[in-house]
Amino acid sequence: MASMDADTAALLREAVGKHAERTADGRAVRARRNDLPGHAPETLAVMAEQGWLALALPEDSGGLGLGVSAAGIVAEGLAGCFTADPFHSLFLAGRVLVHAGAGAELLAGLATAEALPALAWQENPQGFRLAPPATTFAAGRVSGQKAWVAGAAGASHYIVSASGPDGLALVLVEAGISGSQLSHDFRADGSPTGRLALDAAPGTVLATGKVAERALRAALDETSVLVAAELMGHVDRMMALVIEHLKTRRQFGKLIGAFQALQHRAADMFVHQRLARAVLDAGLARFDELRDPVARGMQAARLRARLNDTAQLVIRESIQLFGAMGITDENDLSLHVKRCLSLICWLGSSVEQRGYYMDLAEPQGQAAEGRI
Amino acid sequence: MASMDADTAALLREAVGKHAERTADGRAVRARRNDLPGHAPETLAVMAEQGWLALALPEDSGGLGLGVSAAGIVAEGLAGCFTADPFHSLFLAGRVLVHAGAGAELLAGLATAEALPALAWQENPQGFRLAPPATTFAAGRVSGQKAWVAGAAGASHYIVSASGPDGLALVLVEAGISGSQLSHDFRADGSPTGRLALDAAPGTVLATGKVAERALRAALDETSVLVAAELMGHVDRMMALVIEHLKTRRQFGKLIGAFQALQHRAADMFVHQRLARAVLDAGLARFDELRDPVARGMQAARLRARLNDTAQLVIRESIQLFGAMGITDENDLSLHVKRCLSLICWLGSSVEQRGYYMDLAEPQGQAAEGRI
Amino acid sequence: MTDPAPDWNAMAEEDFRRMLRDFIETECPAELRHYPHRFPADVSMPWYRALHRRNFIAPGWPVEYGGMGLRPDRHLIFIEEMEAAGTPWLHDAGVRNLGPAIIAWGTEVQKAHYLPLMHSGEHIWCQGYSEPSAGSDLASLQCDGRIEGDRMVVNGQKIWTTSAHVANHIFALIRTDRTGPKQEGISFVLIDMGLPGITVRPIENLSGHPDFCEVFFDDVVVGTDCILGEPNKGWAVARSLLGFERIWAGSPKRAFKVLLALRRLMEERGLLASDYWRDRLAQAIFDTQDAQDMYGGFADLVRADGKVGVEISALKIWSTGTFQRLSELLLEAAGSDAALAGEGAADLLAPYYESRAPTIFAGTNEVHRNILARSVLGLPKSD
Amino acid sequence: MTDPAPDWNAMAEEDFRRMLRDFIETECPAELRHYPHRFPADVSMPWYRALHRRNFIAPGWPVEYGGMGLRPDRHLIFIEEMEAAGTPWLHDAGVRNLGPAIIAWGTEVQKAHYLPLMHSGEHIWCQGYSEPSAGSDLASLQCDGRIEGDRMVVNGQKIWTTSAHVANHIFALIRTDRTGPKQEGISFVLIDMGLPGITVRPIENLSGHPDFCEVFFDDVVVGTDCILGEPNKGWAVARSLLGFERIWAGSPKRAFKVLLALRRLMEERGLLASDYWRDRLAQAIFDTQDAQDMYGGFADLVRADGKVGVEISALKIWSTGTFQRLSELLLEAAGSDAALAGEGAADLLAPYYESRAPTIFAGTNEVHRNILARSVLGLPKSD
Repeated sequence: MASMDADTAALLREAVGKHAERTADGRAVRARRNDLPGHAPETLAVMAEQGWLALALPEDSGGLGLGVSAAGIVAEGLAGCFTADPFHSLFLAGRVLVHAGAGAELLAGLATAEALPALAWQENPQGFRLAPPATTFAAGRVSGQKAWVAGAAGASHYIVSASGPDGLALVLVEAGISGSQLSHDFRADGSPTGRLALDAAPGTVLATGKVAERALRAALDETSVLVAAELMGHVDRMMALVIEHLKTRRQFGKLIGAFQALQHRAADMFVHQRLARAVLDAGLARFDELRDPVARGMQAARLRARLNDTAQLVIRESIQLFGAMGITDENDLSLHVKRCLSLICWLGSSVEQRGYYMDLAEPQGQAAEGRI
Repeated sequence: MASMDADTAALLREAVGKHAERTADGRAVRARRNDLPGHAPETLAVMAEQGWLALALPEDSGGLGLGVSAAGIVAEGLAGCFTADPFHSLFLAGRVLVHAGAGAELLAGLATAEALPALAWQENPQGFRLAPPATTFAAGRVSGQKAWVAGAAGASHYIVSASGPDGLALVLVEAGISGSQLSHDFRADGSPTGRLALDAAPGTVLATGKVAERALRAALDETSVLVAAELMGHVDRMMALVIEHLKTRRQFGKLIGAFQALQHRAADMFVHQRLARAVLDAGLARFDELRDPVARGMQAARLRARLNDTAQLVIRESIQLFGAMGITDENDLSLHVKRCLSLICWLGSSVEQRGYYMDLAEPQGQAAEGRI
Repeated sequence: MTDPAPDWNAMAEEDFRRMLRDFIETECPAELRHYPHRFPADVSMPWYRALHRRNFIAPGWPVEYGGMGLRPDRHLIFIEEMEAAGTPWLHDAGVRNLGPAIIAWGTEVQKAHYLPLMHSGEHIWCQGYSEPSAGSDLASLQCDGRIEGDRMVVNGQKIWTTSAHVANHIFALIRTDRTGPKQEGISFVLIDMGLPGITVRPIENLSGHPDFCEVFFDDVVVGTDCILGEPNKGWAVARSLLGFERIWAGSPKRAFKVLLALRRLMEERGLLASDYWRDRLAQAIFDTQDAQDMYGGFADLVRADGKVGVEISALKIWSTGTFQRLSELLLEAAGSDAALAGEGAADLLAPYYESRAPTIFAGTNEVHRNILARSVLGLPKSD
Repeated sequence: MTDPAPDWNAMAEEDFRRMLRDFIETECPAELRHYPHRFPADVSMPWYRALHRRNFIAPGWPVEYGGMGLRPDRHLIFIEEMEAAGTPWLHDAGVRNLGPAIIAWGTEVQKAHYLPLMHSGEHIWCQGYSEPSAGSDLASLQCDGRIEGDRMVVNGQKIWTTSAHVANHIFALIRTDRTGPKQEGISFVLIDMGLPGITVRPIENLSGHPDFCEVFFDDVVVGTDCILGEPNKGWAVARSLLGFERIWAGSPKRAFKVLLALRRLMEERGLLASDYWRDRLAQAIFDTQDAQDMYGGFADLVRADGKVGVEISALKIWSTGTFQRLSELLLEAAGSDAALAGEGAADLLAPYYESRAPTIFAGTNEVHRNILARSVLGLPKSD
């Protein structure tokens, strides 16, 4: 993947920003809660039209062949309209296909939103460090239970991870086919997440063994980074809201932002915001260059853990500094809060990221180099 | 053991306070650093004379038969002269003998400071959860290495934990006997801690098996609580110093204690100080009543972890609020800081205490009762 | 009010606990248990009435008013058993806060009128203190009461009024004099919410369950016999009530409830095989049990001389912070389940949302830090 | 100053690192390595001179003054290699802080005189800013300089002057005019400590190693040609130097050094078999590497336009806090060994003690929070 030059990046950021501003309607976002498909009807068309779905697809699949950092710009910008859905799930499905070197037709459809694949990989709530799935694949049939399937609502296909005769298999299953049953949970922000029950559902193999393992791991890492980018967008917006509040709300005869104790709390929030920004920017740039999957995994884990933790801290402090207004759903802060709560635990909570990092770090080898 | 009535407790507190005030000479404390035996020459005589060494010994050994809470008053009060040494190590040795039901003669001598036993139990730096010692006992001879032996300087006897034919053995070894070699490390506060090398040193058995195990565990838990009591004394004194500093130091044209950000830091320190006080008071009272060794262990672990953590926090914040004056050794704050650093990691750091607590907690049984 | 009550304080602790458990088992329907929000009043009313019948509705009131006369430590046991059994939260600002104030400040007529109706649940009360421009800075409240002879005309607005949407009475701080310093000229007024001119607008909170409201007064007319304590001296009444409020606000019971959920979750998930999670659980246990020790210490002080000093702010800060930290740990331990909006006891987000308000209400923790700095530590005025 | 230097910035990173490692291997005696305090100047002088000979003493200076002209990112690599090899800390306030200031503000005479002597180590400098009543509030300094023609008579006291007991020169902020606002009327003065009237009293610090001193001036006479920049405009010189100081103050290198010690300790002790310690180590790694990302970002800004904005306070707060947290974690991981005063690299207390000062010096972290609140976030003045 290539990095984007600065001018193109700026144009992309501007385009996403405009879309976000146009669609940042808190009332509409609230009205769509706990309903399918979890995003505004026109969203998919815009994403396809603007080429955002094609950013990280290879050029021979109608994509732009750009890096994760380009997709990160989109994810971050979409925080401005309170959610990036269904951007992450389509990116995840696309990237797993790219890494598996399979599903060329599907990829072409994905770039134009004509095909809407969803990756069904997760079986237990702490699954990010990946164990062989309990879902099985044999003789062209998949059976098992998947949950937390992002983008399941409205999906045209599922890409299902399963244990098969040749180790891990990535299996393509058509949505709605007999033997598959889809239900939905709703997340804190009211967006749906699928539960998929497969009972001898027919499927075709996309990849197996090491190729499948690497493709799955790589796509999860990359999408986890995108989630981090969206979190950054929410962090910036929560900070802006709370600083504005501190500059306008009066108590005890003065602006509350003039109270030094609150100033220092805000300053500490800024330290974390600034740190997260530095880590995200450096991490995304590095992600476009790093080839070694272990190094990519370590970079992704560290970046994601930082953004998770920063978001959690900024949520906590923002609500507190807003006071009672911070706990109303009528305040737009709540839309960012709930979105962050929906994202933080998806594709790796911080404790999972730290465990994953240590799995990869091979302590002996790294320390011998005097580096970590 | 009996609890002390309130009047007697107040008298004891007053007596310790007077001794501490009389001997709170920072210059003398500094001059004694990294030297043996690590306490002022008259200290032992005072402790014996005042009956402090006899507080928690049974009445038939010339003791007062009081509880840990009485000894806690002494330990806490001695923080006023910067160190309770050698109070803890003599208490530890005494209590292990009491619980083992052995060494009656030694106990009688201990009450008057004529015998000065030291318990040599520790072999590795994270040993508080107790494993069978590598030190061995066979045919009347002990061999092995012990470290962090408090009170080793000037000890008349060592009580050595060893693995013997009947499981754990507590073995009495005379100080200076052939086959024993003592050296010293110095702790952060300049007080000595012994390293004892035993090579077929002759010793007599005090207790073995379950009796020895229970005696060792009980004495360690009780002494760990005393350490917590001393930490409380240091916390109160560090707080007093820093609050005084905030009320007298001027910067930017006003008393620094008038800066709200510092006020809130001080308030948070107070929250922890007050919490630690509540936990210590309730814990010491409970300790005099609880009989079940598991419940005593859990109570000790929780109490000790709180005091460790509070001391660590108050050190960190006190130094910061003092500014550059906080990092000079010329400030008496440093004497409390260094003493706390010497104590926090002895007889169980917080992480060891938490592990020990969970070992004891038997999750299933406790949770079924709806209590923890 | 029924049979003469035994001396609950004198009963052996285990008997007292068993008695409560039996009572709950008999009277509290299983479907009302372990629910993380307050129910609408009619749903929880059978349970309220059962408590009323047995004189268990006001554990802290003196026996002569139908209370249990519990000492604070015994009161804590009462709460523990209720929480362990997951009995529903009630709209009980009346019995909890107002009752003691009426007992302390009320005329005999007020006591005779209000206390039984509060005890029986006919009067459900909410507390009208905060206003849009008077949150932390409560003394700057503006809600206006114009006294005309033996009546008062109330105009203005209250906000963050918990349970106002289900209450039929409100006790409110109303400015009845504007000539003196801002703490003076405030009256403590008992108002029937069925009076003309009162409108209530529920405010949706993070958890999606309305729990607090705006209350608007538009030329509401009440008699001056609705003033509790002396006119213009309402600040003293409100302050005296803050004592009770603060020990409640500092109760570790909510943290304890999350701790039980956390332990359950960790056991179900097998997380306790990992010493990372064992350590985190131990920290959570210590933080909560230590809060109980501190709570117990303050309860002892109350028992000794009926008062809590300003140090109680430390308890409020610690307990509400612990509740918040534990709710975050619960989400951390839940992994991807943490994002899911569940139902009832399975709603892992509920403790997270609910733990946001206590650090803000009953005096923000920042206000309590100011109190500690100034009144306990004696630091100089920060202006 | 010797051979013309190659373009270190253009060299492949790995070659640059290897070159440095070879140099250190050859020139830095093993017994000077991994020592946690500064040595007396004479002990570390051979290493200083070796750096001087190779023109490695001032990696950040332009090449024409004997520097290496390193870009900040490359400068960081330089520091990394030095730290990884445990080369001794030097008394280098001169090359690090004063050098760039002389290059920016000095007359040609001052440059020609001071820079080579600083480079060779003949002049060892210390920085005299703080005074007993002017710590965080530096602008209120009182140390008096009475200008009489072409000479100045200095009277007063400095405190917390790092390395003053080994330095032979001091650059000091001296009040030369008392008529204007307190930031004005300050001069930046270069003083030979051999002059009559100067006394130095080392202050023992927590680690037991004197690292800072009090410096007393009693009718010390210097020439006005010792003023750097214009008289009474010393505040501007000091501020310009703060940019360098702040990027140094925010360097994660000390945290990184503790991280290496921590990892070594955990491996030796077998702690990494426990997922509790694995998690703690991962947190420590993330906090430090993230600090390096932030440091690198600010270094890029410096490279782009030679300036760092006020946001750099965030880096200082984070890096010094991380250094402190890691030093505490090291003690936690060491168990009972944590109490023992060790020697050299085995002294686990040394990082703990050393990590106390950086949150206080170079502007306390509280002062940096004020800066962030006011200058970055634009919050209203707090008075």
